[in-house]
Amino acid sequence: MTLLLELKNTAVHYGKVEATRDISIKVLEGDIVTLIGANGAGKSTTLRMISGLVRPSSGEVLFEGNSITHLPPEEITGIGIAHIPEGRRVFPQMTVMENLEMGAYLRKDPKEVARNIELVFSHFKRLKERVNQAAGTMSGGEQQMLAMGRALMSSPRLILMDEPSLGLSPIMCQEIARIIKQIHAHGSTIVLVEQNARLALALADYGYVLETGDVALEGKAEDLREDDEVRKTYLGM
Amino acid sequence: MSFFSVKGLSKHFGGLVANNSIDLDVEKGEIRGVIGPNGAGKTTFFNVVSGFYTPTSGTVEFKGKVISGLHSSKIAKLGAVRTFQRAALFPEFTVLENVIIARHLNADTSLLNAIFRHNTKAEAGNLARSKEIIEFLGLKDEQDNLALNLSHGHQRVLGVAMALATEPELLMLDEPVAGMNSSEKAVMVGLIKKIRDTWGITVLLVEHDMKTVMSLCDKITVLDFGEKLAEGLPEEIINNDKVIEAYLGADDIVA
Amino acid sequence: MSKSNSSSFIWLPVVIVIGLFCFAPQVVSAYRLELLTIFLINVILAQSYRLMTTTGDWTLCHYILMGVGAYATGILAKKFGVPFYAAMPLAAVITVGVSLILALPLSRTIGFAFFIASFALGEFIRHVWLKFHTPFGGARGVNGIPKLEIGQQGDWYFIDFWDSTNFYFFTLIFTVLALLVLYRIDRSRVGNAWKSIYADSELCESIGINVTRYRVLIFCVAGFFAGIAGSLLAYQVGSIDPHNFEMVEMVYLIIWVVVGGVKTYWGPLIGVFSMSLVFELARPLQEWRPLLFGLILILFLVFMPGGLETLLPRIKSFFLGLVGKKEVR
Amino acid sequence: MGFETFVQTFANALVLGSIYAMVAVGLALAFGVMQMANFSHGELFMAGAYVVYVLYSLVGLPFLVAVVAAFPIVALIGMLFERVLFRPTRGNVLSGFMATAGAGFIMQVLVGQQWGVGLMRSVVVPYKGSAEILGAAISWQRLVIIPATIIMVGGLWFFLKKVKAGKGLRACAQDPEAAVLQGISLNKMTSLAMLLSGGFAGVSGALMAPIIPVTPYMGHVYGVTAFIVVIVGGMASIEGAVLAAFILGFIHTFISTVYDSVTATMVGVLFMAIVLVVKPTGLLGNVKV
Repeated sequence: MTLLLELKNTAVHYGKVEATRDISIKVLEGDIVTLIGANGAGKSTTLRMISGLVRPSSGEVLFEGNSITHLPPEEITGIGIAHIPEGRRVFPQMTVMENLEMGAYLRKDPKEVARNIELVFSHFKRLKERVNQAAGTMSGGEQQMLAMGRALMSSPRLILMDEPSLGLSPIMCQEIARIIKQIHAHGSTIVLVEQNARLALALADYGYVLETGDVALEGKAEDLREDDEVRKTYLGM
Repeated sequence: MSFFSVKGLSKHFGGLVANNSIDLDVEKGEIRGVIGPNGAGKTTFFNVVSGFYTPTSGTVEFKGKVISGLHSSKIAKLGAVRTFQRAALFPEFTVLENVIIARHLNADTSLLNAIFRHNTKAEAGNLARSKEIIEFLGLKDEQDNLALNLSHGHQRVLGVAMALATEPELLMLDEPVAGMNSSEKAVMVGLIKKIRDTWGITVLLVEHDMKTVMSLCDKITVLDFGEKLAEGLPEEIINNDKVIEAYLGADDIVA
Repeated sequence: MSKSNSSSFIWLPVVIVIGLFCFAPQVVSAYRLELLTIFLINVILAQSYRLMTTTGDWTLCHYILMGVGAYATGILAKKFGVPFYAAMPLAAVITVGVSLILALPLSRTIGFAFFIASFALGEFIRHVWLKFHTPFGGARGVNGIPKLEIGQQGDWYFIDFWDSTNFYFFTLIFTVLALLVLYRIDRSRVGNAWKSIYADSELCESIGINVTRYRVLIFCVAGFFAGIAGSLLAYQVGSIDPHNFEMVEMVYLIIWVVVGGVKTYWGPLIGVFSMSLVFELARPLQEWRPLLFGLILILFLVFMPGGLETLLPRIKSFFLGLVGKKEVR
Repeated sequence: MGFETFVQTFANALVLGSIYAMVAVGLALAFGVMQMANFSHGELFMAGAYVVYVLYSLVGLPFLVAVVAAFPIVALIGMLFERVLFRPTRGNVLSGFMATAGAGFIMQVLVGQQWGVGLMRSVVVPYKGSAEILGAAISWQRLVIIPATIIMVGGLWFFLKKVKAGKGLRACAQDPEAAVLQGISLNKMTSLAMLLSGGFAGVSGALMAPIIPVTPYMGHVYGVTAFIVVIVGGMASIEGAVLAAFILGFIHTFISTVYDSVTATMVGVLFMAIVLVVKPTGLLGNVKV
């Protein structure tokens, strides 16, 4: 499999505060790669750096071998990386349909967009029932689905998901996990950031454990699942 | 009557029920942990009991006095003080100055004093006490550094130091070990125990990190979907089926 | 804040500057001396405005508060014959009262809404002056405010403040006193509480600082000094009208503090001094002058957002180098 | 107040409310998208009036052409504001606000030096005569403002709800970071917002040029009123701005007619203070700023 995304020794500073220190990550095309770790370990920061929302203070981000380290976020979206931010961040006063249209903002071909909307509705039946509802009035799970659908509208090569299970009921978590698998089966590569390590490792092919801005551990997801330290620290056993 | 008591506490945001009739009693000198999975309503709960939100219904009582609905500055004055999950501090003051500022409630804050400074004896007392707190929490070496230059761990300890500077009887900690590495966590756990053991201060903490809660708390309350799910000693909680399900319920998610 | 060394370093230039101001009447013309008096009044205004900004509440009605002090003085002195030693404190108290009334709705807002609302409420007061001919004199304002005097002609202690040198020294004393008091407040626990509110108002609440109370308080304290400045202005110019307190003047006040900076106590002093100098030097530009000031304001906001005071550390280490001392921190 | 006077005043209030709405929506739009607060919004209004003065009174083009031309010309000034003042100070609302105060000074001086400071440059009324409605005579020049506002504000509404770029603007206003993640360029959107903001101020100034004295300082009152309008309406809310514009238009007109204009301004400010005390976020606002 080809290497889709690579982070080389990236560090991010917010002012003087070090958010991540030295993170190197490889994502193979077609994989689900997960970043797990506690609050403040630097998971979200790493995603934000990939999508250009924050700039690394050192290191490099390569997408298909090309450096995207200094591209502005809107161009990074344009080359096929979609980021589903933490807390979903749908546009609350826009309808479901408008939110999806925003996801396809950079696309010029209306036919393609229409086809894509149908694809999204096939993944998320619930969204279809609510096309004209304001996104802010929907439940947390529905907003998560909308955020995922919106990301799919740009037909991305790589999807970055930040804590999709945050604040969702176990049933809704299962639903979201099922959809992630479905999207993956459709051929998308996914980087999944999760605090729910159990869920993340169940879904992923490969995992990185972050701790206070460093990669503390990495390995195949099934190996991490069996790792004693990981079990104790992140699975609470 | 309990030292600190929450009765039927509910908090709604529009249609969203973040907390639903939660009861909780904390005895004097206890270290109580409040835990729950993501989105269980811990933060809302914390913000309501510390006076940052007004509850939709229910009351919070501290030393027999209803404190819900009061300004949090007033609650601090009554002796219940909170810390923050983020590193909350005054970045451009030194560590010592931060703690001295936090001795607001124990100082003469009149304007006349501000202009003429005739009450220097009390300020000398505040300085001595601030230094004592700083030393007690192991920040002595950082005393003269600007707060913004501290490590994350030290910044969080400074937050606790500032809370202690108000001379509280109840210390409410919002995720005291969030974002810390394991050695920083160990230090914080030790400090919280020491605060209770030395000064007899009651501690109520909301925390995400299971290991910390288990090793630190006398008693644990578990929230899930805004409601109280369970309450008991750490060993009871860890073996409680409902708790396991709430935390790990997504076990066979990907079946 | 480092102690001994730097503070002794600070006080030496302060004494020199005060000495220079005492010496000024010997060398400058009467016209220049009046400009210098206005400058001193502006110093009080700018420094009290800087106090206001320590909580982050940049009001747009500070100039109006000065006007309140001026109107109160003018009316008390002219219509009621109140002597200056009663009129000045009364004017300051009235300004504090007005500040308090304004602070009540304003403390409900933060940030930008605060800024605009303060402006609108200031305009309200200005319209009150315009509308009510008794006692404010409408658009023509209050004219012929009696100059202040100490004693009467013939008394051995008689001082006539029609003499511009005498009034200059009178203003100088008030300016030095006001600066001293504002300096003490800035360094005090209360001053630090205000700065803390700017840094993190939630944290302040949690450690027992009542944020609303302190925001109202700072409004009143800053208003007090604006009132004093207005009082001095009324005596200096002898007549005031609503056009003296238009928005333009507030923009100039903002230019002073933006150019100087507000983070340190010295920023506004540098700002008001340098901009007053530029203002005088730019007199030949006539109507083009506002353009110059607009440009200065923009350039500072874009290229030197901290103001001239950000150069202070560099100047300080230069002078420390001259006297052979090493910087402490 | 007799019936005729009432009708007359009512119509005048509608006209004034329309102008306020047209001026204020631009301010609310710019603030909503990237918290750009333009202190010199009134000077953009003034610029619009001067476009009419130059193109219609001096050059002799038709009035309508001059009004239409005011849109792109003042929009360009708005874009210049964004590029030179707001973008370098992004993230600090007050800095941008104060910088535009400086820009206002500059515009006043430039216009004053070019076309005179003290003179009141009256523009000859192009639409003479008046319409008789329910016995009251209302000049065409004023009346024409109402359909103009309906077209302009309606056009803005259509743009924001139906056009992709307009939806992009709304997305930026609701969540700039999420908008960027969809590939929407924040710089383009802030530019667009200030373009529209300037254009609307320009057209309103242009329409008012034959009605009020044209001077370099004419914008001040309208700029201030626009700010009061957006505070009452809720800083970033366009619907709120329109609503508040008409409320203040009625307050100002009726009180001016019955008492005087100074009282009217005072009551307007007092109304704003009451709204702030009762609902600090404004009538239709939900963001605390």
